[in-house]
Amino acid sequence: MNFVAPDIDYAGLSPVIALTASVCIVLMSAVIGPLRRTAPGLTLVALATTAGLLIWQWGEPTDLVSGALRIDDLAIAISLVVLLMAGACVSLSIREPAAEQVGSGEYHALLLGSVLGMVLLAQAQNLVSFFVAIETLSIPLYILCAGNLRREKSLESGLKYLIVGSLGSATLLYGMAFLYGGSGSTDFAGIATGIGKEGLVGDPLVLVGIALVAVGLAFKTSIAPFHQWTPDVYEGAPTPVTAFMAVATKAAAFAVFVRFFEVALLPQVDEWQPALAVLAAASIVIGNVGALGQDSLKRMLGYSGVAQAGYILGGLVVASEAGVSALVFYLAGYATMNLAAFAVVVARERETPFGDDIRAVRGLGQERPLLAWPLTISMLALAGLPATVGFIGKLYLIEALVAGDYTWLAVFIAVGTMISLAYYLRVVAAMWMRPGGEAAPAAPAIAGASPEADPVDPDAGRRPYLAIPALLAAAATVFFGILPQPLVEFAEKAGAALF
Amino acid sequence: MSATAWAWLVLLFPLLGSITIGLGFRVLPERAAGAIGTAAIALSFACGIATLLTLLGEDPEARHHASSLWDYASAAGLDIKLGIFVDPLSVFMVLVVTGVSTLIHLYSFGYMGSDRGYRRFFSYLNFFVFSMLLLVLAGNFVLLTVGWAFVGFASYALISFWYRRTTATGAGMKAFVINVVGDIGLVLAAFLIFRELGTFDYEAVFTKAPEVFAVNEWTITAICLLLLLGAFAKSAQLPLHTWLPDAMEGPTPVSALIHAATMVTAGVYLIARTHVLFDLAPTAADVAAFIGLATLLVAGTIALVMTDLKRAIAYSTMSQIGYMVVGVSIGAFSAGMFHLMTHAFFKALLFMAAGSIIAAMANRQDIDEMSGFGRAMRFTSAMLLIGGLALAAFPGTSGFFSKDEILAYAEARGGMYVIFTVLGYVGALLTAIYTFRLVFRILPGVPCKEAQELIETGHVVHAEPENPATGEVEDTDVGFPGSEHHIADQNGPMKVAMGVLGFLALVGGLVQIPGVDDAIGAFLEPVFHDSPLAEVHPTVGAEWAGLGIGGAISILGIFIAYFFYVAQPATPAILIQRLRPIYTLFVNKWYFDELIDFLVVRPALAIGRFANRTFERFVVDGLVNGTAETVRGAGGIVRLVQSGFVRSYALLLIAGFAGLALYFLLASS
Amino acid sequence: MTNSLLWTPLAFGLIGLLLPARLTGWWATLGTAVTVVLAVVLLAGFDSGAAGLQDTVEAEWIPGLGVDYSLGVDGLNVFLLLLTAVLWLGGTAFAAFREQERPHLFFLMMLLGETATLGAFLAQDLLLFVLFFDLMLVPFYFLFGAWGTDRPDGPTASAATLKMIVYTLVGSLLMLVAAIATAIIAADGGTITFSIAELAQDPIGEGSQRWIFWFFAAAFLVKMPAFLLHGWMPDAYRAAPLPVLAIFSGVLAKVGAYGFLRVVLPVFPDATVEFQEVVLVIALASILYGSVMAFTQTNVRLIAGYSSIAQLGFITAGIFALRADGADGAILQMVNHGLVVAPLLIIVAVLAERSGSEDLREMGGMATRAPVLAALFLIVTLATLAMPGSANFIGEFYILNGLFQAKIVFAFVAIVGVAMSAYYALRLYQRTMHNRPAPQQNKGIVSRELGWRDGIVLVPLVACILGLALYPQLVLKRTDRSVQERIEAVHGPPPGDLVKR
Amino acid sequence: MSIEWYIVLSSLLFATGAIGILIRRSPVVILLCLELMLNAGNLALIAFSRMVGNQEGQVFALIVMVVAACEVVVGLGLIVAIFRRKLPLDVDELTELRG
Amino acid sequence: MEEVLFFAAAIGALGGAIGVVAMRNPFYSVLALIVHLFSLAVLFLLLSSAFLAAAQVVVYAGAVMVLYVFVVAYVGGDHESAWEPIPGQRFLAPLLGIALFVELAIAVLGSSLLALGTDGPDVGPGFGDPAAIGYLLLERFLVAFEASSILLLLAAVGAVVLASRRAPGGPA
Repeated sequence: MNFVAPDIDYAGLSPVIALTASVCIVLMSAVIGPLRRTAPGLTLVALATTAGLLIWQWGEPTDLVSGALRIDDLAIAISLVVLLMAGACVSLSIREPAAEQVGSGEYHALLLGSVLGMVLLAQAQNLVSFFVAIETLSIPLYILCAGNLRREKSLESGLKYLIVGSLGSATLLYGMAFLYGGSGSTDFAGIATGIGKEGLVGDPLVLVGIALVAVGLAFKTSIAPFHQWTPDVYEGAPTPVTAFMAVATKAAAFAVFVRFFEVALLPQVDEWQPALAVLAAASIVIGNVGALGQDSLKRMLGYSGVAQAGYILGGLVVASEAGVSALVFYLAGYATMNLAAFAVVVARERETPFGDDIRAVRGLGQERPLLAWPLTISMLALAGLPATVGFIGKLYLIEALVAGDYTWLAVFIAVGTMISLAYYLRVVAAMWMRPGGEAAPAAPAIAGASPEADPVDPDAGRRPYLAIPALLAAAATVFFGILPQPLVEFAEKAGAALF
Repeated sequence: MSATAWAWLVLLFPLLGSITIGLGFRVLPERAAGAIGTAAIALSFACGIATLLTLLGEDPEARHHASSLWDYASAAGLDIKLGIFVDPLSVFMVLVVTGVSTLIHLYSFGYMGSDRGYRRFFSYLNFFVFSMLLLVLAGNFVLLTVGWAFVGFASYALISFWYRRTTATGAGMKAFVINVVGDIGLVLAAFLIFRELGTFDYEAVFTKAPEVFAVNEWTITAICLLLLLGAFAKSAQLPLHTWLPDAMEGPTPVSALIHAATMVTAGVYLIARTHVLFDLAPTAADVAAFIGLATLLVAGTIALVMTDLKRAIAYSTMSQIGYMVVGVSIGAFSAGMFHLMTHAFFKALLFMAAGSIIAAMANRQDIDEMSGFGRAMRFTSAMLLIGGLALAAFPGTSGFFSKDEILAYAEARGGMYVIFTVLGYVGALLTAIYTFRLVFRILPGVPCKEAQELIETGHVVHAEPENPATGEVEDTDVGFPGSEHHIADQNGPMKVAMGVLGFLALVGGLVQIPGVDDAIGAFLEPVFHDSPLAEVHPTVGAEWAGLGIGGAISILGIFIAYFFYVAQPATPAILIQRLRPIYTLFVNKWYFDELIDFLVVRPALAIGRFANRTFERFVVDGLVNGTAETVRGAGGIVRLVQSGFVRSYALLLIAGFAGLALYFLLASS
Repeated sequence: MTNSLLWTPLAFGLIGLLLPARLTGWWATLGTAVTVVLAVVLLAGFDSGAAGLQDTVEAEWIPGLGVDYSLGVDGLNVFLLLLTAVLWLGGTAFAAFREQERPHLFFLMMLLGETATLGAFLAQDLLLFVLFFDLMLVPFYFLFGAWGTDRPDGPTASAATLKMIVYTLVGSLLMLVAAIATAIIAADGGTITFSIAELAQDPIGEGSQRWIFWFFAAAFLVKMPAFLLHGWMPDAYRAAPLPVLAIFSGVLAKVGAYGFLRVVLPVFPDATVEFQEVVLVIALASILYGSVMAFTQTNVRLIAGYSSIAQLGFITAGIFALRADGADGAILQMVNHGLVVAPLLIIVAVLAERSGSEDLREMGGMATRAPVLAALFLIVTLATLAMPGSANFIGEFYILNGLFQAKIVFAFVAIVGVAMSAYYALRLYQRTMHNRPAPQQNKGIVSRELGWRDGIVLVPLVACILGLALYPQLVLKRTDRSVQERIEAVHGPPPGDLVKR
Repeated sequence: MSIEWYIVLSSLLFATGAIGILIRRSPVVILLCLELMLNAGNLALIAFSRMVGNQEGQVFALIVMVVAACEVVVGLGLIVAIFRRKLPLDVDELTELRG
Repeated sequence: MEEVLFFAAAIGALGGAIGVVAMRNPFYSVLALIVHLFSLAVLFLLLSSAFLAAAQVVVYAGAVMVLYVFVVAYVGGDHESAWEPIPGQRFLAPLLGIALFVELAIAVLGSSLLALGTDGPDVGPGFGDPAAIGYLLLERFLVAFEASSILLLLAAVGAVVLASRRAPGGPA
């Protein structure tokens, strides 16, 4: 047998190539002394390039490298969300202690690596590339989470994420093995035909395989009851990293979640639909009640992330074009909402000795309207109040759910939203309805105030690299809340990719 | 000018007066306010006369006109216009009301002299007359209700005129709420009428009703009973009368105006007005008659023992209204209206006289403290005497003719209605007794110190006024008639007003002497001629017989009173000893207040307390907080599970998988 | 026209951010004044004879989701729009006369609130309606929470407000689900539309109507609030700043009742008929309970609050008499109650400034020094208790008549509320204006006459009450036509003549 | 020897690894247990690849080895870092993040 | 013959696994794992995938294990106390493990996939030899291949970052 080099559509592969290359380049910059400071710039350039290449590929779906990947509008849409968050993360990471300790070059290289994993994951349609991609996504994140080496919490979160994450991967892998066994193929299409065969529908081997894969993915998307790492890691990790993974990981994981379940496992849809629906409901409830009365903003956002994942999963459950569109739309909106919030949290973390404690935003309304507004808007949006993208997103999801005969899940979303008001508005109240200027705490009780404290920068909130992302994100949140049509069309194209 | 045009003017003047005085309360000089007020009513009286004349100029059959200004609220099949209805009955009422009111305004002009709220008083007074006229002239049931309620409000405002007397405000509230109950009766009646006849308009209703309803059909009976609810609330008939005595908290002219001459007669007017309906519901009519009868007796008995001058007169009012109600209910329409008129004269007069005396007593009203005013205040005493005679139906006075006409009619109608005649005479006896009880307690005898001072110095006593009910010193800030009091004998306007009324009280009855003339009856005839009861007519002989009996009874009553209170002043005490239980019953006004308190007020408050302390706290808030607590509790659990031990996270993860796999395995098989 | 009416307030609000702090109040007042003018123009141009919507605006908004930006005016909302504009003018002016902290934010929120409310009244697209319905809450959350008063013995302003927001959103989120469900079921696979008119064309199956009806009803009943769903009211009312509260209970409560007429009756006719009695029972409960609570309270705000519950009970009852007269009365009563409760609460503010308390037990005898205030208050009070001769009476008369002809028993129960209202309204007036001044009142605060500032706000409102009292036909004439349509939507054309025989 | 045996064996290993993670507290050992689970996966993959007669499974397994190696490397690095910070090498001592 | 080998290897693998879990001292656990890995390699051979077996031995026993040994030596494999801080863990963990196994076993044995019962189809001698794997890697799984190499790079960087003394402020 002689070696047949696979035909490679370089145009389609260009984004991935660009990212790969940039990983190496940024690493180089770390090694070559004079280029130390250029890492962030390089990264931004790389991300921009990739984004450009992706947009260039918009609208022409193709299989790449003998079907290992498929670049279509869904993949591109998700990848763009990921890149957006990555860019934001770069901007938030300026002056970030973690970045300095890890070393700017390495930090950004790892970030890019994770992005690469996500982009691959969004395109993967083969078990092997799927698995590799998801690991490429995770492993750099494990490191980044532990990035602030001086802080115990950071290390703890890194280790926890690593252990539980690897457990998740192992489960995922085992499930893949079963599905491979069941279908005899590693390509999504092959699996679909394989498990679609007569007699295999509802076969325990396949079903348990599905269960294992579902668990693995549910873990990555922090769906309850596989969510427990989320709050801890979000709180412990350096805030820019949290901001990045809160949205990007979810986005990429959901992309493959959708692709795998609605392409490869479509024949078994009747089996997995109800199960996932229950998981979604569970996350909505658990996430929302868990977030009540959390004092750490990052932790609160972690729990709310669990709830939001539950909403998003709804879009998957119905296994319809509308559902996927809604899912993509919500992810896009979620990116803007979360970004606004995290940017402000980062700013306050550096300005006050309170770290990410809710006391850090007391009276922000008077002191720093320009910080208070983004956070306010983001909270209202996450709570799904009108004139924000959050409302439209929920509307979109609910519409898809009702159309897919999952009205009860829609009701769950409604109920969850009610509960969520309690903690989102608590932040708003802290900003606008409490006098600020509380004295710095005496004991190093709260995060960041310990001896290992990060340097305090009294007017971090005025630094453009924090203020601009916050304001832009907030603006986008409102804009797409009032004129959602462009985003809707974007999402519709993405949704149409699979059906 | 047409009759209706005049009628609109009748309405207009009091309203204008009220508004002008109300708006100008800062700029108008006091007397001017009084003058404007009086003038407005006088003008309106004049217009009333004009209306009368234009009506008289017409053919008796054509003496009814409706006119409306604009669509008040017409939608969805309801057609409610701002319209009036003019016919002999309403004009008659207009004349009585405006006429008496003019005099009362005149009286107040003097009486309220030193009151800080002088302007406010006249504004209210004018507004009251306006409301009363609106009630009388209303052309449909909705507008009637409006007038009805306005009157209620005006009386509230006037009763609690001295609004810093807690007793006064309390009384006002009582009056208002009871009146609202009456309004509700009217409204419900209106709904029922609309349901059956599809209109609120008088003429339409009165023409349709006989075609639609069978006699004594339940609907028509219900309508009439609901109307009676309204009528009785206004006319202080049992059991809705309790507000009237308390209403005496207001300034005396108010008592004279509202609670003698006009407002309380509204109920009588209503029954007469809607007699077409009552003709169709004889049962309801009889109910009304019997309640009237009961009221006149009960009130009479209470009046026997009241020691508060004004309250005593108030109860006598109740009992006189009872006569009128009996009259219009059994079919003696013109007689009832006649008595209404004469009563307006002499009762207003009595109140004015009483007011004058009370003023002399520095606002104390207890007759036990009064005596010997006969010499101290000759004019007032004379008037009191005239009023008393008329009220006691002393032969020749106005009351003599009017009251007996009712009783004679009852006798003529025969059957069970004779009861009314008999008990009516009993009531007449009581009337004579309690009236002259007052007269004999106040006028003769050794002058009390106030009277003494008057006789000697001619000065009215000056005393820091205090509230007889609560004993707290009055707050002259809001114009409780300042330290300065006005008595008729020293005050022109008061004198004039009382003089005129006195004259009318004496001779007012002569317009309608059996066999001699029948002015009122003839005038009102076109209104009532279609009533089946209009045929009944006591013979002249019967009427004179009745008059004879009536006169005898009244004189007897006066003698009894003389015996008790002048000849043998000790006897009342002995009687009280002998008849202790009955006495207590009377003194406590037959415990009606307590009854209502027990049946309505207490339960309402109890419910309120329950709602407030128990229901709101445990059920309503429980609903909210309970949910909140549950959710928070769930949150607690979630955070408890989030123990921070990575291995327990792994455990949950694997458990989760186990569960999921279990589900799938079950689903697969 | 419609558009400018809707967006003028917000536009002014945003421009206001650029002005110096001391001007914002006046600028906002100007904005609301302009809105009033626009509303009046709209009313003037309104053709009471024409059926259906007028001055409509139609535009695609989110075609992807079938949501349109469609506004329209008809008899149901034309006066509510005017009411909204007028009350906002009053409230804003009242606030502008006083020193507000953070005036920029305050007035921005005020005007945002006005736009949202107008939007809720104007929306002819179900989803647009829901959107504005929810949006209304946001500015009031800030206004209540940030400018409210914390109670020493009770929850803080923000806590009370949070309770209110969560509570009211409970309803409206379910309503969101229900609205979408309606559209999708109606579309039945076809293109989705949320246009109320089209949804009313052929209503969805009775089975789905049942639960959807209750989701909507929940939203509206909580908003009013109705009996048992009013848990948020006491705390929120005690926390809210008075001028804002005046607007809130004057207008926002009506949106719920309006929603029944605009959405529920035409879109869910079968369920409406089916659940008529149930809703009526709730309405009666609100009337009685509200009244009873009102005459046991001593806090003036709460008296206003509970009386509103009773009043909204009447309005609901009128709507669910499912007769034209009842519904006519309901709309008239919405306008009346708005016109009454707003000045009432403003007066409460004025009184509180004088007696230094909002507790009846610490007030009294103020009429002496403040006759004008007393007179205005008296008029408002009488209107509150639906004194015959006031437009409120006509409103209640129509409502009760409708109820009487439809369900006679309910009418007899409801009318008890009328008597009670007389008591609590008069009690409120007496305890503040009459009787002896409370001993506590001599803590340096003297009862003063109404200042011209407050006068400018109050007198026009009272003038509106009087004007409407003289000529309620103004409203009835214009609403009747649209109301008839709504009623016919429920159960065909009504029996030709309302007369039995 | 039928494939079932291999799969059952692999699942036994998988379960063992899982138990290990649940009961061991030394991060090093936990990493080892993770290795066990991944290897169980590998065994399954290879067994299946034998069963279906194509070698995709084997390639997959190869890739998994690499991935596993990466995880180990990072994990050990983290352990060293923790050790450097003088923190106890016991996952039960690292519970500052909770609630 | 095959059976014997299978069972021997199976026992080895399982024993090793249990050893890893049971050994109190991390160092012994590492050794147990090595046993486990070798027995796995044997099983791979039985499943006619020679290359994998080789890789297993080289990559794991060769590289990874050494790393483990170094680290354990560096941080010192002290005995962990038997005290269990998490209530119920001791009891639930084995239970869940067993449940896990049972479910997987049911899935396998209950499957209607007939091939499971067989030894698998006859495959040519070339099956699973380096060449075959190589072709597959470079043709069908090129992406995975490249990606995993990048992953290795990143992992290495990460390890360096974490373990290097460069971490400022670190006590070292």
